[in-house]
Amino acid sequence: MKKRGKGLAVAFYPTGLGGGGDFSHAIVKIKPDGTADLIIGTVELGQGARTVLPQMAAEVLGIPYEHVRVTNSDTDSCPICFGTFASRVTYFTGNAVVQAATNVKQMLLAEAATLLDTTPDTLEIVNGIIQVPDDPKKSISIGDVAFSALYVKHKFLVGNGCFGRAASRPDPETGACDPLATLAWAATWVEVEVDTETGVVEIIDSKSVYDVGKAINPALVRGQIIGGVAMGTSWTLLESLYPYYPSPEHEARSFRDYAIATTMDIPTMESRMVECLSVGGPFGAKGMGEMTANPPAPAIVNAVHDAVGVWITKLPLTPEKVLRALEANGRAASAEH
Amino acid sequence: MLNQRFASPTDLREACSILGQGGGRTAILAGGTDLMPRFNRRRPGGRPDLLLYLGGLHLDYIRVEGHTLVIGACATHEDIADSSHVREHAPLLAKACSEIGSPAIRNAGTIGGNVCNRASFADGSTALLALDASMVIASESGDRIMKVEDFVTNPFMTYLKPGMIVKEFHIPVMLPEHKWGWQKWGQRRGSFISVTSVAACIKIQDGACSSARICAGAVAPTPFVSKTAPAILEGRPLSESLAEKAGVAVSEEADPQDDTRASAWYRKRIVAILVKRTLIALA
Amino acid sequence: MALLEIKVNGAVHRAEVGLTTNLLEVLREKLHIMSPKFGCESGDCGACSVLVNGKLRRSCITNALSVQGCEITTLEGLSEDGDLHPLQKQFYEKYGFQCGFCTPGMIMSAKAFLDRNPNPTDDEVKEALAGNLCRCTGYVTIVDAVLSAAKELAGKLAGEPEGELAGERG
Amino acid sequence: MELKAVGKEKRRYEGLDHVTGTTRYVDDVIVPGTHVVKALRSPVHKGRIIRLDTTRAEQLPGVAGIITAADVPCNSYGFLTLDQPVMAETDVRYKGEPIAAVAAQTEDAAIEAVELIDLEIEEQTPVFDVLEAMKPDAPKVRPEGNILQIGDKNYRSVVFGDIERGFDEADEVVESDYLFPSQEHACIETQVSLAVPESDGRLTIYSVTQALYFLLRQMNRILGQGNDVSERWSGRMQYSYRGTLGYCDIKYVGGTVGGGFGGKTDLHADPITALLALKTGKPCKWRWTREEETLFSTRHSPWLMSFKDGVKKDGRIVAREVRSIHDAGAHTGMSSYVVDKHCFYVIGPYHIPNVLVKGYVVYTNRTPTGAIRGFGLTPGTFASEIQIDKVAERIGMDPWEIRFINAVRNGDQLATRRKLDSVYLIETMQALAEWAGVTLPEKCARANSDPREAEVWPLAETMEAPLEWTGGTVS
Repeated sequence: MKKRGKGLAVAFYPTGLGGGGDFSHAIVKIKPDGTADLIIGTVELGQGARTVLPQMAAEVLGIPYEHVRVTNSDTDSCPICFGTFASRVTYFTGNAVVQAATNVKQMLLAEAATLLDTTPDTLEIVNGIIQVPDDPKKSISIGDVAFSALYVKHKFLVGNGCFGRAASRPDPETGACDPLATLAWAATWVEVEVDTETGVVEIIDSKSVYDVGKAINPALVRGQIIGGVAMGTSWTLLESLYPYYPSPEHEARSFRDYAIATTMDIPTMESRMVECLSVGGPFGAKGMGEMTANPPAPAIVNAVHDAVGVWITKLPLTPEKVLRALEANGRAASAEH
Repeated sequence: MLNQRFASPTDLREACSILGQGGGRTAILAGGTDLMPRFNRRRPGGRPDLLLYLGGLHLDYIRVEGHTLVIGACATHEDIADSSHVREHAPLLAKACSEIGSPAIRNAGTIGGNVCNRASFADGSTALLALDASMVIASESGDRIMKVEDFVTNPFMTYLKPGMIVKEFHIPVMLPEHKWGWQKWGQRRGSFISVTSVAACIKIQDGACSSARICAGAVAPTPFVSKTAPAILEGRPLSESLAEKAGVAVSEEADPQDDTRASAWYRKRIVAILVKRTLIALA
Repeated sequence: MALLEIKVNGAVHRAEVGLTTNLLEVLREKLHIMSPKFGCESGDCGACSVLVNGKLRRSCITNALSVQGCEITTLEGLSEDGDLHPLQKQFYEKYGFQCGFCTPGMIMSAKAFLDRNPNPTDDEVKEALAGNLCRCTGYVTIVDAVLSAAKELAGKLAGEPEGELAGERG
Repeated sequence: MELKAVGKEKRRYEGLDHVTGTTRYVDDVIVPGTHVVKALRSPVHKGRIIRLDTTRAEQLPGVAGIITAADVPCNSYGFLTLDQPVMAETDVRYKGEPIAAVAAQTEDAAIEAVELIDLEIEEQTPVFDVLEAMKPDAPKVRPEGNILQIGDKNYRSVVFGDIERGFDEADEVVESDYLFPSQEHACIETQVSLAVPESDGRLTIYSVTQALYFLLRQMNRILGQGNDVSERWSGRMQYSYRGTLGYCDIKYVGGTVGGGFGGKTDLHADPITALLALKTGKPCKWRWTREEETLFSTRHSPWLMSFKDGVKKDGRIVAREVRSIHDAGAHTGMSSYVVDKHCFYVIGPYHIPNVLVKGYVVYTNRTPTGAIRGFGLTPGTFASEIQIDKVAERIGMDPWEIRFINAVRNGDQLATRRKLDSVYLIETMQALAEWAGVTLPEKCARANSDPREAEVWPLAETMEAPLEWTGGTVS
């Protein structure tokens, strides 16, 4: 028999290292053609750091995203980033990038003000042009300003940015500490179908809503959500390195034994974002890359309970566990009667 | 190292002769889907002195000879799944082969390799057993024919002696009164290795089951043909309760092991259910 | 050791290879064709997928000497005259990758599939790519990209004007 | 102001490289003369090395050099607790622990050389079950004991309010145990490290790391140049090849990685390639096989969690007690840090006035565990979110309603006393309910994350912990 059930789970996730003390630097320099170099020590894992960070630099500088080139290759050329982990890059490195871009923007405006015979506070940058609003005669391109600064005044237009948090050691008795920069929020709703004969659980539908603060690049945020839900679902239904834990017997050793989800194992996963801006994050952004893998497991377990009345509290939620639980339940039920 | 040899003969007898000369370790390469991962582990001394490649022998034919479907040992899973001959005369095999691994694996892996590697979960073997297929084994002195059932009984030793090559498989073509079913279950849905597979081929005459070959894979050291299911099914019309009994019978014959993919306990359960479901679908 | 001669992306290459050398080693280490990736060397992840005489194969479990004289196509051979193949374009535009490591194999699998089935359903695409593992994306954008590429290829065959690739990195 | 670049769906910066296969990952870097690295790994879960002789292996043609523990200047590293050797000294604590490593001209020679290393190990009784390991008479995984000491306790404690009083106030008490198993990151790219000695005496390390500077610091210490290298290793400083190898003498190259998820946060291959490169003067590359990656790279630790909740009939959870046991494997790695993070958040996004959490780091003879996506919160969220459904079931309440009743709001404190801002849980749930077609009870539909009135909830004493922005120094 097939039975359906629905399950809810919510989650929150902190941005930044668990004990604080982490920081990131950024360097933005303006080249004489008006493009910018963004230099960071942040590793790109695929989540899109090398995309969202130049987006922020472009926004601050008033130049197109395509005019920012990123270097993040090595420890000789790049300033420190603590690391691509702890859902921290968008927030921490992002803040450093905003700061660096703001610094170099101030230099640009000061140079431009001299050239345009005005003061920096009268100027704005729109699409690479520094201008006095409503006075078309008073405008100059960033490239011309940078060229003049470099080749006429011999000034190197480079801005530094640094952002970090103080380390926060927990109180040994109470654990009191301030371990986070901001929190992101999530809620997931899953519908499953359980085959009571085989114990096989099929996910019929999965809807997730994530508060991510400001989504710097909504397509990449969606990628993180879908990818995370897929990973969390795969963990839940398929994965354990020690299938007979705590025994080390039959430990998985290859992709043949250690089955991760394929295209055909991914259920329909829908996601939406809500944006509650963070305090202190760049443009109000929050870190959300890691948390997306967390709600699926409890939501699926709760949905299975809703469907067939058994709690699977040990992952992975294999058909065997469901079947054993159903049988134990059946035995208990018949004993009661 | 110096004397290592890659041989790619174009004549079957020549291939047998090369193999028969012996001397050192020999491996036979067809699609490579099982053999190459083993070589890739690069265990010291794991490399053969002679690697005989069958690709030049053109054993990838599929044809119908009278009431027999003949499939060359080097036909790939994709060749078989795609063949109109197989789909018409042994659709069970086409179905089983169409679900082995992923497209790239099916493009390389061969039916001969699937049988010769004697994996407990070899879907090709399980299907061929249900179809009561025979296989032709070539040697320098000529061909001999044997039942696939007699070939796959031992998970550790091969019937092939030096100088022998599996040439082709002979499958009796299905008649209108034959019905077939195939089900496999694994950890996941895409590109998976059978944790349990069931192949069934039954004959219905006058509304009753007149013969039944029910096979199970991955629940014993080798795929096997159920010895107890026919007695339960034969002479009676297929019904749900009969299907369930047959499932229990096959499950009792099964001798699975715990492994990374599933426990023996679960394999015993699932094989009974798969047999039941396969038969109900045929009723 | 034996001499292997293969044609890769239209160019003839020769290399000395061992008895058990796999095609992936030849492509990467001897010919320095780097798009096929090392992921598992057991045929299970698909990152090394290439076409051998037009058929999809795992180069890591393909014996190099068994493809003597064959034509091999890797991702490097997909774009013509510097133009992106519609699959490449759609993977780019639909965000059909994150870390990019599985992408060459994924695109080659999709290419082999669309060559046989130019008008696929969602489920058929999933089935065709089931042997290519991706840990980042959850596959949704990948399937989307393949379906879009199929549409674009169908449009090309029908002689529709090609869409401009908007801005190099826009 | 209207945003022009931020908030827009810009294409991925390196997207064209990815779809044309031209992205250069570490495995795609070619340096002429590169030697292949292979390691001899422990064949047993626990044992003592009786004999280790590399003489025969060194004589094999093509072998450029072999290193063992004796070649490591400072053979102990870690994130906070420095207890993991690059290669085992005498005690082997998990199956697969590196014991020696070879650099050779070809892969064949490297594999054969590993085979020729003469190793004798006295096998000892391992322990795998954390509950067994915690018993006083259990076989010792580590000489310090099987439970990590955190201050004067053998667990991390988080205490908020008065747990006894909380349970006294409760109408119902719900208890349950949870197991979160061990998982592999399963990046498609395995660990790869290429260390190249440069002509100016520097060392370039091409690495798949997620954190270039993070590893640079650890490598610096292993190579004997950290300020904090203890006396214990001073005798080995002679092995600091090429004179001083300081912070500035290592250049980490990376930045492009084929999947991370935490699996490339810990040190894996770099110390061994670096030491071999320094010893042999050759570029040395080690690419882990999928089997090595699956069996011996860091993984998600298994977690055993016991929850005890006190709840009132109106749905308010008034007490939560959690005991979590983290199966660290054989070395500490990031375990103490991950247990901290777990303990800070295991209560979930709920306002619970009385809390007691104890988190244990327990050693077993398994592959060491490490960072993974969700770092301690994944198991915590798993257990906490099932637990709250169980609590709801006990008091006959809807799973949505109980979450609304207990959801944190702006101005609430976590158990760590941090006061919260930009809280949006209630609104996030409302958005989901509306989308999923779930009709919420009136009071849930009208709720929001505005600060609650202080008298409604008995708050424990408040410790203000404002954010402090640093100017770039590490404290």
